[in-house]
Amino acid sequence: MEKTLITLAMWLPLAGFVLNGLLSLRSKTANQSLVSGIGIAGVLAPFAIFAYLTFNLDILHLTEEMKEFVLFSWMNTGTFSIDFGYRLDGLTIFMAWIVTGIGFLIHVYSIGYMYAEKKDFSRFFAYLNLFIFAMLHLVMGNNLVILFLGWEGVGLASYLLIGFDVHKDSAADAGKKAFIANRIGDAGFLIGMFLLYQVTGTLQYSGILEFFSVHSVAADLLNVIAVFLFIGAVGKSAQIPLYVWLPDAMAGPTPVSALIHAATMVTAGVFMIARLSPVFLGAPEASTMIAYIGASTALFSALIALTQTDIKKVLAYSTVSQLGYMFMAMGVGAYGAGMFHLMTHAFFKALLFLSSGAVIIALHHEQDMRRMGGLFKHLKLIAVLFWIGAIAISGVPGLSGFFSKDMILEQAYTFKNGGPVLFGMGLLTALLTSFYVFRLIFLTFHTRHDGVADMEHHHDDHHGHDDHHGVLPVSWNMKAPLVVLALLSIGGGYVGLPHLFTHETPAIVSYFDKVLEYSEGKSPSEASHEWKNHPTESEEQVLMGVSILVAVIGFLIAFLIYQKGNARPQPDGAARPFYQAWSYNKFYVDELYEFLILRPMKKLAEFSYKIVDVKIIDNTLDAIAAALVAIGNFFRSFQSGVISDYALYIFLGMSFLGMILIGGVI
Amino acid sequence: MEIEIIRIIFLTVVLFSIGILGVLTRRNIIVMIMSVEIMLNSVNLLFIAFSRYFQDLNGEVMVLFVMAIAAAEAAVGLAIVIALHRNYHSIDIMDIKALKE
Amino acid sequence: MAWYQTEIFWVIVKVAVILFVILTGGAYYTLAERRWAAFFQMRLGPNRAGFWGLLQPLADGIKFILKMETFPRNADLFLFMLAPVISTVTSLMLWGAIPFTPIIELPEAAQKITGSKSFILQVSNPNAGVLYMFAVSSLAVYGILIAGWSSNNKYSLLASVRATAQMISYELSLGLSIIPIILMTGSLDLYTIIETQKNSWFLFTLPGFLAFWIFLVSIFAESNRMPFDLAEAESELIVGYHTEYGGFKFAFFMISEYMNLITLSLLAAILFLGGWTLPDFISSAISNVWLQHAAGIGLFLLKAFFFVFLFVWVRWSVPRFRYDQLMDIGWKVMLPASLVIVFIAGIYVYLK
Amino acid sequence: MNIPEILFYSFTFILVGSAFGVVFHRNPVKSAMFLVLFFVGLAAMYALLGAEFMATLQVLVYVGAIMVLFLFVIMLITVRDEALLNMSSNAGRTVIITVLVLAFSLQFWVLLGGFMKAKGEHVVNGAAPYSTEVMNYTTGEKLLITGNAEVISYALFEKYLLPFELISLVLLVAVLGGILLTKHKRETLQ
Repeated sequence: MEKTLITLAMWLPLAGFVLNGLLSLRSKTANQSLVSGIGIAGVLAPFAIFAYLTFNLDILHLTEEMKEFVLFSWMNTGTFSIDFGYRLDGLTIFMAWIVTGIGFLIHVYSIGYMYAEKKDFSRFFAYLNLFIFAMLHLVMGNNLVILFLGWEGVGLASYLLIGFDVHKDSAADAGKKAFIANRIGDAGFLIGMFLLYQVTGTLQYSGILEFFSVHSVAADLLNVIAVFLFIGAVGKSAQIPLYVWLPDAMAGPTPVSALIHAATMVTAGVFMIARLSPVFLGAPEASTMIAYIGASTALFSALIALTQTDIKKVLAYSTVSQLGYMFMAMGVGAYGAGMFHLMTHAFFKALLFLSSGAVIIALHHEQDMRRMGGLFKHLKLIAVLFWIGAIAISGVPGLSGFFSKDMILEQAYTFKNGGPVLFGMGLLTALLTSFYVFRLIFLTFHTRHDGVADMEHHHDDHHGHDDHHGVLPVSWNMKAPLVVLALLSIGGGYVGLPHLFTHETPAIVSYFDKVLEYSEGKSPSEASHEWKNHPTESEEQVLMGVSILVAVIGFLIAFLIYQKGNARPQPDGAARPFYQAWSYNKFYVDELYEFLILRPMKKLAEFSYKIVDVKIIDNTLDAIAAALVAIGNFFRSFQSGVISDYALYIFLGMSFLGMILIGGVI
Repeated sequence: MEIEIIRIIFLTVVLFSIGILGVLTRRNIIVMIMSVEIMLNSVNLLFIAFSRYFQDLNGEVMVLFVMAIAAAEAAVGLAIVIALHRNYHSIDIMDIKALKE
Repeated sequence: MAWYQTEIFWVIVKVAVILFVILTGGAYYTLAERRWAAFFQMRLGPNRAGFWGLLQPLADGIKFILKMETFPRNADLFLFMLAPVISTVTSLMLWGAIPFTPIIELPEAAQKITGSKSFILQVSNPNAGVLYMFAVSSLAVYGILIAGWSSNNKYSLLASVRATAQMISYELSLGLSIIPIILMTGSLDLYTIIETQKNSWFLFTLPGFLAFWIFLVSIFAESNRMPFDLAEAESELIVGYHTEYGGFKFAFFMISEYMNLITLSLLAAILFLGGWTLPDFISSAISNVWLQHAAGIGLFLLKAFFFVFLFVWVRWSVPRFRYDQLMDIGWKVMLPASLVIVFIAGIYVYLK
Repeated sequence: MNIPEILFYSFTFILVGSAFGVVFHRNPVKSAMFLVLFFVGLAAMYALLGAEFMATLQVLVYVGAIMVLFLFVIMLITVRDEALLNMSSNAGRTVIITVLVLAFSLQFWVLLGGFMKAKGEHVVNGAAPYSTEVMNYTTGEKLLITGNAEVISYALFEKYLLPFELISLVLLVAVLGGILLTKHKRETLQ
């Protein structure tokens, strides 16, 4: 029963993809209610099935046999065999909830959004369902190969959706950039997979977990494996140095940014680390590296986010920054905290993205914050929801972001290998986060500068006969998901009430300790126990106080500068102080990559074309070919085209065999 | 009515060799096919001889099959010869060298 | 054992008798055809040589022998001469397997002289008599083919190709029309086939009746007779494959053709009309064994004579087919029909 | 020398001579005629060995059908085409191949010479008939069948039924192939 249901849940999105894909082939203007019905069914059905399973099964106490089941034998080559099957446990059901739940909300939102966009509807929903299909396989597969299948599948869906607006070069380029950056990570991930197979002899999760519960593997080896696997996560989850694709990916439609590039796909790296927790927990050096890379990413992208003027770019860098938080948590062994932040981030970042999408739609596809301002009176509900999201992300007590971020900061502080440094970076990031998110809000909704009037003026100039003046109304099916997400952003944090309040292990931490337990009684918390100091209660109070303080400080700075000071960001070409210029130009990382990687690559390519290929390889091949031609000419003399000659050869061969026969007899 | 089987074997060897000689030396496709028939029939003779020698009729049945196949072969082979003649206006094996290309 | 008691001697005697009979028969068939043709056309026909013109064949023979032998230029002489020989020899060979009489128990006196207990006027009884007939008659094609080719004459070649194609085509339906009889008899032996029909001719069984018509049409085509004498269509091909033949060589073709007709008539009588068998009610009425044999053989010859007459009758009554019609009938009507009849015969035998 | 041996040697003479005729005669029509003689001689040899049914079939199939086809094609294609009458390879090649083939047949003489040296032991008895036991399916009793054609037909329709049917399929395909290959593709005027 469960197996059938799960299989159904896994493949229904594909059915939606196929149906909508066929519809999009037939006509670009397919019946919208039909298309959206199919699309929503493709995600709602799995959601309902997972909800049913959650409430009808005792997920935490499934036996190992019940957790995994095999659909069919996928490939079978000698000793290496891969089954196609799924795994149902606390981690996968958690991810499935997020994927299908947020996916469902965003599907609903997309109906209104894409209706306003007037793009081809069915293709969009087909791609979304394809994404859900791939993401579910990434999450639910019972072995690393299926995870990799889903990993590549979401990459494909991401590529297709980033370049959804096929007429825009920038969108297509962004899609390619995302694809290529992901390929680099995938290469590392594959190597990690191979090494892991060498060590454990299996790629099935149950086998891996069992292996690690029985054997202990040298930390050196695990460090190498963990690093390679983490390279994959770096690519997919946009960490330094491969984060550059994610901001560009904002070229895609806003629901895509919310679903793929904020809530689900980019967290695949985090999920993968949690999934393979024994590997990473056995590799302390690699974990430390992960923590530092996460912290650096968080700080670095927060710095960039400070000066961005595109509303979606700010949120994109914010996403990179928050992902850095998650990796920092994973690196210090706080798996529960990382997954907790994954969940809350999914809520509030989806909320922020979708709200910004509503703003963009309302302003006729205007994304530049310099053209906004004073929108509060036009978009009251959206503004309120945006405020909720901003408070949640900045870590103001009471909302979800506060709990998860505080947990991560506390865990980072206790880390033995430079915990205070990590904490400091995290704290600084929290300050910056608070600043840029409120900067965003003030610039968009509250300054005296009237964005709407500006826009109308702008429109009168360029589109004299545009009928849509003023702010466009935001339809209910865009608003409803926003409300739900806002409620989740407010309440979602309460599954992880801190130790300080309850004097118990936070619920979500104990949940993941139970879920990720890979050998009898060895949970991530216990495994990483020796990595950590143990703070006193007063220390915890101080830490929490500090983090609240920085959130408030960030808010105040933003308020003073942008609301009271009424500052506006400069136009693109204007002169900036060097610190602003660096941030605004993203620390010139793209240019650095161009200089460091692309130029040498081009030179190398030129060298290998002009010297290696033309001179060496071609000449060698010509020589070989000439030799072959000579040999062939010799043998061609036998091939006269005359059948009697061929018959003669047959006869000679037969005679030869006869001679052998006679030799045998005599 | 008794004949030593070794003589028949030698006879079939001679006939078979003559057939080979025809296939290898003649340039007329039809004569080549006829030489192939000689080869087939020399083997048939051997079949019959051994079939009689062992008092086992499987050999004769085999000859029956060989005959049927030979009939089919002749029909198709001659049809090919006609098609060749139509396209090359020759049935000289030296003129038909499409295999070389 | 005296020399006249050896088997070989009696075989030679039989061969001599049969040769005499068929050569004379063939010769007189020519006369008969001409007389009957005249009868059909309200003429008199040859009646000067001897009483009723009975010496006419002899006169013809003398004339053939005395004529000058001519050869076409560039003709292949060996094959040119071989062709009529092949035709005649195959016609003669066919007679070797025909049982003209039943096995006759010889009286004591005759047994003492001949040294054998019984007698049958049949040169040899091959293992598969019917197949032998077909094998040999298929050789007759070579006479025509070689004659046409070696004459170095376009019309001859065309005629021989036509005739050969026609004979091959109709050999199929001819062979298939005999299969019902073989099925009903369970033997390929001509003697057995005759014996089986003692009380019921195959003509009067359902498959036999159907096959008979196929057989009849096929033998007309086999022998290149009207209405299938496309090989000799005078208006198109002069006189066919033997255009270049004259004198005694032509006589060979001529006589072999008429001998073939007689053979086919005998075969028809054997296969479908019961040969020399007498039904029980007749043989019981005749008390003397010798009289019985005489009656049976006489009846046999009479049946054959009917077909001999039929050949002429049809020749002067039915117009010639066109060549494509001939081929259409052969492949599209006769062959499928005979296949269907074989099927019917299978069911018939199974039900019986 | 008894009569079968005399017959055997005369047939051998006919067979070898006509085979050489087929291979070395310059005129393909004469070659074909020699082949007819070859087949008739072979049929006689079969009859001598006691395979009368096969002898009849040999004449019926090879002489009556296949060779007529050959002659047909030769006559239609090479009508007075003198260029085609002289079509054998050059002398050097012929000599080389002849030597090779002689060597080839010598193999068998060497191979077989070792066996059956004893005279008169391994003989084919042409007079001994086949016999086989078959079952009458309607009555269920067993019958002893003798005679050439009967025995072969029983073998053909019981033991070799499947190959027999397959051969008929092969023949059908050959018929279709022959028709397709020789059919003229006439350009239809549009």
